[in-house]
Amino acid sequence: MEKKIYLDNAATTKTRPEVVEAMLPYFTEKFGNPSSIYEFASQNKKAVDEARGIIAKALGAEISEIYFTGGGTESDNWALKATADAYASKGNHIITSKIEHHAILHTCEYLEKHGYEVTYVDVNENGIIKLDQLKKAIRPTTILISIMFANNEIGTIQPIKEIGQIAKEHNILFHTDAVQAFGQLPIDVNEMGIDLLSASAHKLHGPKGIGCLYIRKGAKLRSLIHGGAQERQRRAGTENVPGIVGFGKAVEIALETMEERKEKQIQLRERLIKRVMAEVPYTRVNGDRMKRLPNNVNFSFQFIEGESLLIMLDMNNICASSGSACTSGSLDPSHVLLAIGLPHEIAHGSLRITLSDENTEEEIDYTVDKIKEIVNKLRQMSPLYEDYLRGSRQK
Amino acid sequence: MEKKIYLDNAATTKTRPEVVEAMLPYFTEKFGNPSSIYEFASQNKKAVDEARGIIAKALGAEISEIYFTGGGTESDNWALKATADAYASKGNHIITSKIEHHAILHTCEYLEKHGYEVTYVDVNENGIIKLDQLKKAIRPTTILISIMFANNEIGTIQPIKEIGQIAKEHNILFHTDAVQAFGQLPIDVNEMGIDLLSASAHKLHGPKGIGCLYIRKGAKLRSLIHGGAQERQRRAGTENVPGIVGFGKAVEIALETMEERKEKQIQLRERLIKRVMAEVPYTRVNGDRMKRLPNNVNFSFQFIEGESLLIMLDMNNICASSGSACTSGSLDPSHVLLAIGLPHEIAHGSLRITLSDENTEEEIDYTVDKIKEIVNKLRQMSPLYEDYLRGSRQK
Amino acid sequence: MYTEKVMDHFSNPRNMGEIENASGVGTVGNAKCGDIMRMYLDIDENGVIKDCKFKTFGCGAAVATSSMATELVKGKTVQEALQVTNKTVMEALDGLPPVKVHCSLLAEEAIHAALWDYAEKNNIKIEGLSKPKEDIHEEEKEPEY
Amino acid sequence: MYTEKVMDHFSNPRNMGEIENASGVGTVGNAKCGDIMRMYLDIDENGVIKDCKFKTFGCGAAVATSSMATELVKGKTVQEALQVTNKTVMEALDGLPPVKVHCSLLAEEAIHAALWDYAEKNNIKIEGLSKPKEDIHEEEKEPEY
Ligand SMILES: Cc1ncc(COP(=O)(O)O)c(C=O)c1O
Ligand SMILES: Cc1ncc(COP(=O)(O)O)c(C=O)c1O
Repeated sequence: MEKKIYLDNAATTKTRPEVVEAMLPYFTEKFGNPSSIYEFASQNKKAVDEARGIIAKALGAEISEIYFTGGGTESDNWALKATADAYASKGNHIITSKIEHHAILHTCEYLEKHGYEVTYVDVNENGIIKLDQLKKAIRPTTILISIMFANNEIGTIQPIKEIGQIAKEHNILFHTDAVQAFGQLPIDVNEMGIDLLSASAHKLHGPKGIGCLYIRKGAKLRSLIHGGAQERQRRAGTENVPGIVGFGKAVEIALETMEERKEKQIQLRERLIKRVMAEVPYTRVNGDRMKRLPNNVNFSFQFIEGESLLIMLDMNNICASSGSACTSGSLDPSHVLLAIGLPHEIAHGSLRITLSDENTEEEIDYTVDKIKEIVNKLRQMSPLYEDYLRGSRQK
Repeated sequence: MEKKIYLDNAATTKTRPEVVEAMLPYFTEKFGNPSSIYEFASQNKKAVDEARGIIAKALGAEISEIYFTGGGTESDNWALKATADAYASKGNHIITSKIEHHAILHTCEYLEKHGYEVTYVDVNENGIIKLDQLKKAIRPTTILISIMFANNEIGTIQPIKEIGQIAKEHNILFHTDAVQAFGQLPIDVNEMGIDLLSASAHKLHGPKGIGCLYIRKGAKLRSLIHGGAQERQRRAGTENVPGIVGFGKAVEIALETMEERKEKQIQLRERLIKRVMAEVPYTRVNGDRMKRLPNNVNFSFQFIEGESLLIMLDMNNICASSGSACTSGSLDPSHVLLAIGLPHEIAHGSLRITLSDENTEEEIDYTVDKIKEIVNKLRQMSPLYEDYLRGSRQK
Repeated sequence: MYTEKVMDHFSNPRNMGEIENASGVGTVGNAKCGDIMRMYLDIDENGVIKDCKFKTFGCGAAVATSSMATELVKGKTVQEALQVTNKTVMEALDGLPPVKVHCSLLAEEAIHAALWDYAEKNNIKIEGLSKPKEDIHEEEKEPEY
Repeated sequence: MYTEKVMDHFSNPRNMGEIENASGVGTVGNAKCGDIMRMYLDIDENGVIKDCKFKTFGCGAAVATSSMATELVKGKTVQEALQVTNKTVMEALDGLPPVKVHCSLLAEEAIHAALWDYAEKNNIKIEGLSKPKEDIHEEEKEPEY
């Protein structure tokens, strides 16, 4: 295929043309600083608050509970560090899961170095958090539970409402990293008992470098970034007006098209899974088959290694990933795949495909053909496959 | 005048059309995540590194010493907090000045609450830091000196090279907040002995929400934002590729046009100062007359209050500021004007005008006419002026 | 940030100026906080405020509340003028931003101070009026960050 | 991320496959780290490597270094083959990204392991060759973050 087939929408998405359109005036015509006093700048303040309103509504939150940040990672850092700081007098224990994004895990490591204790709850073989283990982990000193809404690698959707309930019963703040879920799944912070929620625009066809943190009214979070009085004195720094406007527009479109995209993506996803499972032996699908993001597929192909597979797909104009984008330069197999119990060599042979509403059946069919071809080629090259065949022959 | 006269370029600047042009492809065509492995994304990695190279060159730094952030405020927070964290075993004392931006001052307050000690060095009546006081403030436990390159309110340029030398002699890290200076003044981190430097794109006709921190090789700064392995594992979060590309382009243009802009702005600045001082009595210029940014003027008009002046200028289509944009919603008089020794009522009557290369003589002349008119009107309204006149009459 | 009414009273302040030999003059606020208001009252022998003028050093809201306050007390009796509170002034201006509410308090105090001056000069006691704070040089607490 | 040469050897690997009844076979690496290389050598009575084939489970660099290594040792004597180091392999590929340098080491080790197997089978001692690490099941330290 001549055209690029982009199947890595969990890494980042194309900014929608309507979003870029909405942003453009705020670079050159309406470039003022929203904090300035003159009329020329007040239109920017208004634009920022409109975007805030859109996002608040999408989450069932109040407009004053949305705070803009420089991205999902900053939101995660803020939620964890500032809660830890603000509630240090209450306790020093945080509960999270083994399959969180590095933005959570490495922040937890940082906190562990600074006197906090962290429990990393297990997931089952389908990648769903073990609720009984989570409940048992609660201590009198627990100040925060942070469990992601949906996983970025295997797409599993966590029982957020149940966790919200547990947190509420124990009077513990509940944060969820909804970077992958926001825009794909309906979210209601009140119904689900969420106190803090991270989101990032570039995962839902908005621009990069802008995100937000929902902070429930009353949560006494400190600032992570100190300085000017922006974002109601909680997040300093001149507002990224075009980014914020673009985030708002992207959320607006995501909400409007959610149902339609979901149906289309599930249909493509199932077609992909069905064909691959039928045509490529020694393959498994990672993560719960039902409780998963509409756009996520994660395969493990035995006997082969993921990077080779990715490069060969790339040579055929197919963009995919073998884990989270951030770690694809690393040698470690994915911590998420290990957490669901895959042995190392199988974890190494994983492929993540994440769809957008622009993908077509034709693209999926072409991709399956190529996967088949390449997996076959790599297995011919693999000493593990050789050993396996020899072993079977000897049996 | 029908057209808007924008004289608040220290608050933020218009993104240059060439900059927006350079950014655009990275929203929709080349939207990939630079960390991804496929060819499609590697062009983004390249674009990021090109921008990094431009900025490194502009600072006389190495390309590997530039780290992108979400803005000047984040850079300032990072520089201070991460140095404090990394060098805590060496000491807990930081030296800064009384006229820093709130991004520095409020971060210092945060650090003071967490066991660090901060000395705030005075400036003289011209707004230049007292070097002898700075030297005397040094203790065996001093781990960082943070002095801004140029002040955002009164435009004064600090003796950076001398401070760099002092820091080096005492083996102390030296950070400078160059958010206002970068793009306006030549900077060489090696010649000036700078170890850490903050910059922000939107102050030099680049986009909002993107900045950088220069970190000298060998400085063992920790991360402020933890997560993925971006920015050589020091600043996590998906790279804001369009923002970074725009930052690079803006710096490129700023460097090319620096001399030309400087001449033009100094000429306009001097015309403005000359006319106002000649035509509006009871007026002073704040900040050193020579050691100041080419584009900055800061007046105090006795007997009147700044916000009224700003609103009336705004009604005449003139955008200006009476302190830093972040605090213009506050009741405090500017901490910078107090630091140079102005009494409160005079500090309240200040006006900051900051030029860009788009301003014209005509605009300046019109502005002076309006200032004259408005200051006169406000003085007629002022009980302080009434008292002053009565007092003079009685003499 | 301001309502149309505020902007109107700011750009075209009513009753700005001084009254020579005023029946009462009151000055409140302090330069440190950036607001000083002075009210002049001309009160006739029936205790009716025939004229009222102001001078103000301060922000847009300070000017507008002064202007509105003069309008509100003009033609009223002293007792009626005492009913003009900061709330009355704010409502008449269609509201003020939260950080500017103190301006309307200042306007109320300025009227009271001028009335107090009038009462002292005429050696009378006005029911419900207490001595205004002499806060023109008072140190105010810096607002907390 | 990879040079053209690496991409060439990755997409068209030379000498991929097995040699039946090889003179020596060596397997190095481990699945935990995601790289396993197996080298087959066919060595004649004069100690010349007449044929060399590989199988590799691993990343692009692992495949390319294996391929290049087979090219480099083919036709060489055992002693000459010992001179083929990871550096030789890397240079022949116009370089590798820093995180992938270990792949070239693996290629060197794989050749050594195959030569060791050849020496053991034939009961000879090869000057300068030491027993390769049996690290196929060895636990490796996780890289530090
Ligand atoms: C689950 C999850 N959390 C956090 C992040 C970080 O978001 P960002 O890259 O916008 O900082 C990502 C994406 O990289 C993610 O998938
Ligand atoms: C001197 C100085 N430092 C830091 C900042 C903060 O930069 P930003 O608004 O990009 O976060 C500013 C501008 O607001 C500034 O003028």
